[in-house]
Amino acid sequence: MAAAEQSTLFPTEHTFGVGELTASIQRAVARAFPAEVWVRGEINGLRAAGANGHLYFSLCERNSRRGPTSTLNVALFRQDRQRVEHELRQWPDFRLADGLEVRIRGRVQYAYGRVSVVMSAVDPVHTLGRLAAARDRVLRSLAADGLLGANGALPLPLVPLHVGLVTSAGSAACEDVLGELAASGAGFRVALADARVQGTEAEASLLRALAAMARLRPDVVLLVRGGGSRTDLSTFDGGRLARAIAAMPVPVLTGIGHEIDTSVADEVAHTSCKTPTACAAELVERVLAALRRAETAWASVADRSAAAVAGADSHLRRRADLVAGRASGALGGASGRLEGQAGRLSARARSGVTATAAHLEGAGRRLDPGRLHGRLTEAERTLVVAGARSQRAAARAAAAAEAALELAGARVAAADPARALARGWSLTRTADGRLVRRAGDVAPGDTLVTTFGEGAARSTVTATEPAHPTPGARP
Amino acid sequence: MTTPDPADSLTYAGAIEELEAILAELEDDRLDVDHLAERVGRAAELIRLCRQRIADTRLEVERIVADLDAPPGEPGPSAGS
Amino acid sequence: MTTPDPADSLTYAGAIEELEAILAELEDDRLDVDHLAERVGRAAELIRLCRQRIADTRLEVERIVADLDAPPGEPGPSAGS
Amino acid sequence: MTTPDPADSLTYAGAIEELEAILAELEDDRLDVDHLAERVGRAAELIRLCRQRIADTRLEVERIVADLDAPPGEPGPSAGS
Amino acid sequence: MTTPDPADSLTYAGAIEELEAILAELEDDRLDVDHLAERVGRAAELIRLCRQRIADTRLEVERIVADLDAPPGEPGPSAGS
Amino acid sequence: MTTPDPADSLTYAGAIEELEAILAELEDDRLDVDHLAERVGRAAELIRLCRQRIADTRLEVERIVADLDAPPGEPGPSAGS
Amino acid sequence: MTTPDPADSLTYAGAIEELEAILAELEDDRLDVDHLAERVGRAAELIRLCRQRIADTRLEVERIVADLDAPPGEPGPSAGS
Repeated sequence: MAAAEQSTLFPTEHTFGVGELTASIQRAVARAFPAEVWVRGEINGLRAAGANGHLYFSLCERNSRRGPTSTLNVALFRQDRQRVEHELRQWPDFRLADGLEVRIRGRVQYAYGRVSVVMSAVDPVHTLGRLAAARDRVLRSLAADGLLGANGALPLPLVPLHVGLVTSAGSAACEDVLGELAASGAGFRVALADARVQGTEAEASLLRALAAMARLRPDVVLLVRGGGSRTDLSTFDGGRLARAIAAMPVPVLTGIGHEIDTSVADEVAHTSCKTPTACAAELVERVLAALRRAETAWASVADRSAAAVAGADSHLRRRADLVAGRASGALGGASGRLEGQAGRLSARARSGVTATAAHLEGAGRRLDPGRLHGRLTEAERTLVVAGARSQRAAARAAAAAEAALELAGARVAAADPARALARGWSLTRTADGRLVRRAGDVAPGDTLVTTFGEGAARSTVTATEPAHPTPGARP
Repeated sequence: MTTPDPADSLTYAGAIEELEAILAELEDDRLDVDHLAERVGRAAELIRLCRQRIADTRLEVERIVADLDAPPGEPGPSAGS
Repeated sequence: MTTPDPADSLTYAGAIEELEAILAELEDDRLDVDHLAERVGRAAELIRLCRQRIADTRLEVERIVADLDAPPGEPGPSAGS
Repeated sequence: MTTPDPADSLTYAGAIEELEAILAELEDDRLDVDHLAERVGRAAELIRLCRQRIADTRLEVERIVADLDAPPGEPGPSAGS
Repeated sequence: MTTPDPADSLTYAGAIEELEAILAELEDDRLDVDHLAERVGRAAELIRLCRQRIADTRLEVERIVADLDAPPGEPGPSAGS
Repeated sequence: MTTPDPADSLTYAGAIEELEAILAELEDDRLDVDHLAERVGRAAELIRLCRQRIADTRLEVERIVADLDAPPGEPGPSAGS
Repeated sequence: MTTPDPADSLTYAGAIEELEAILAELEDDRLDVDHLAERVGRAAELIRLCRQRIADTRLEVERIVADLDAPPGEPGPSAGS
């Protein structure tokens, strides 16, 4: 700007009146830029439309982060603005915002001492495409460094009551979060780090806030910003912020923009919620869930203990019934066994008597008259034999006696003198009957009577002779 | 049978013994004729005695056994003896 | 055959023992005709005695068993004995 | 059959044991008729005793169970025993 | 045969004895013929007697045995003797 | 049946264990009648003890739950205990 | 927050865990009546602790002033407050 002012100091010969020159510049500019042109640059110094409905900002081109090097004033007058805004309705991700590179069409004009562009249209595709490309680059770089899931890997405490809140203090998003947390009734403690969430200072401010949170180490950090266009939220696509989030020692929950936005910060955060309220609601829900879990457990403990008591009671009742039943069963069993024994006793006593009686009758049958008769018949037979024996013996004895008698008879017969007479021997006697044995027994003249086997003869001795022994003369 | 008195006083066993002795005598040939008939007669008497005894015993046994087989509780024919 | 007094004092077991001894005797080959009838008579007496004992026992057992089968708590006919 | 005193001092188990012993005796083939009635009588007495025991125990158990079913805190009829 | 009387009074044993004595005498040489004849006569008489006795005894035995074989209870033919 | 002292020193678990043991005993056929009533009595005593324990525990649990549901900051009736 | 020392030394998560362990015990039927009241008492104490931790306070907001002038990433002096 300073150079531009100097350049107007050189002409000296002809000196324009201001109006003349101004008009001349106006004509020159008009000639140089007879039609509207497209120009691209970063929006800077965008202010909300004033009462007249006109919108002013400047476009600049940066060579470094230290600041713009070229700027161009842009005016969007009310009618154009309304038209542009109407056209942009189909591009909800797009909104004019500081720091956003845009491609706009307008008429170059010189007015009020400045060259400015009266904007008539904007090319949202240009901006969004660049943003998308930049965002992709960052995401690839984070992925390459393994940072995308780093924060998400941190455990979110069961009861994240100590909350680090990084946002623009007093913003609607901030109030939404605090309101949601307060409404929960849970005892949240919020450490609020104010940060710019938009514009060129936003990134540095957010990085400082995150650094402070990293030192504080709350249970969780909420990084929230109210709704806006993608272009409003381009800060949250930045690589430095993403890396800072990835490096946070506590889980970072993001609630950036409105529902359809997904920034790089969302991608790298532990959890991304659609809105700040949703982010706070997530925490509230987590805490309340933990409380519900405890309450549920407690309710179950209460129910279960009541049930346990009831269960013990009914178990005990069943035991009592079992005691009664089993005792009765045992008695029934004992009674059954006893009656069985009684039955055995009856049966056995009767069968024992019967068996004994049968045994006795068996013994009685051994007293067999037939057999005894047989034995007696045998004895009778022995008697018959004895009779026969005696008969035989008697016969034999008689025969023997007879035989002996025959023998004696024979001997008697042998001695009978009649037998000698029969053989021829004879007997001589004297007349007086004396037996004459020798010659000397008689004298001549004696009368002799001689007996023969048959008959006898009388004779007289005439002579005697002396004895001459002769054999066989003896008898 | 003819001289019941001495026979009755004899036991069957004694009778058999005497009978055996007589048989032994008879079979021994020492017996003279004078006693032969008498011995044989004695043997016959003993045999007859024994037969009688057997017959008596047979009757007695039959009676006893019959009594035993009679229905119990109803005295047999000899229960009163 | 009928000398009840000593028989009564006999046990059944003693009676059976004596009966068995008599039966063994009777089955012995040495038949003693003199004592046969007396032995048979004794055996019959023993049998009769044993029968009586068995009958008595049977009655007694039946009575006991009937008592046992009587409804409990109601004394049987012999409960008072 | 009726000597209650020694029976009363018997345990149920003892009574059953004696009963089984008698049953075993009765199942022995050498049944002693002399003692049969006496043994059967003893067994019947034991059975009667055991029946009584069972009945008494049943009553006792029923009383205990009834006490148990009585409303708690209100002593059963036997609580004072 | 001729003098039955004295013979009848003789026992068979006495007769045999006398016969034996006569036989011994007969063998004595000193016996003269007269005595011899007389002795022989006596011996013959004795022998005759004995024969008679034997015959009688045989008859008697047969009669006894026949009596024995007669049906018991029916007196034999000599029952009346 | 009423000997509270030893019962009081029993834990509920111990009482239940003993009760189960008694139930097992009751199922066993070898439990004789002599001990049945005694066992059932002991079981009844244990059941009564357990009932008391259950009632006490029920009250205690109810009190704890009621205390908790009382308005916070305002101590329940037993909070001072 | 008002209470007790032992409760304070417990983390909320530890309290929930212990509470759930008690529940598991109860659901496992391992808990007998003897310990029931004691466990329920402990559970009550734990739930009381949880309630206090979560519900007993209002929202507290503390403002952290990050030093806007400090270079990003370098801790500001007020970060520790």
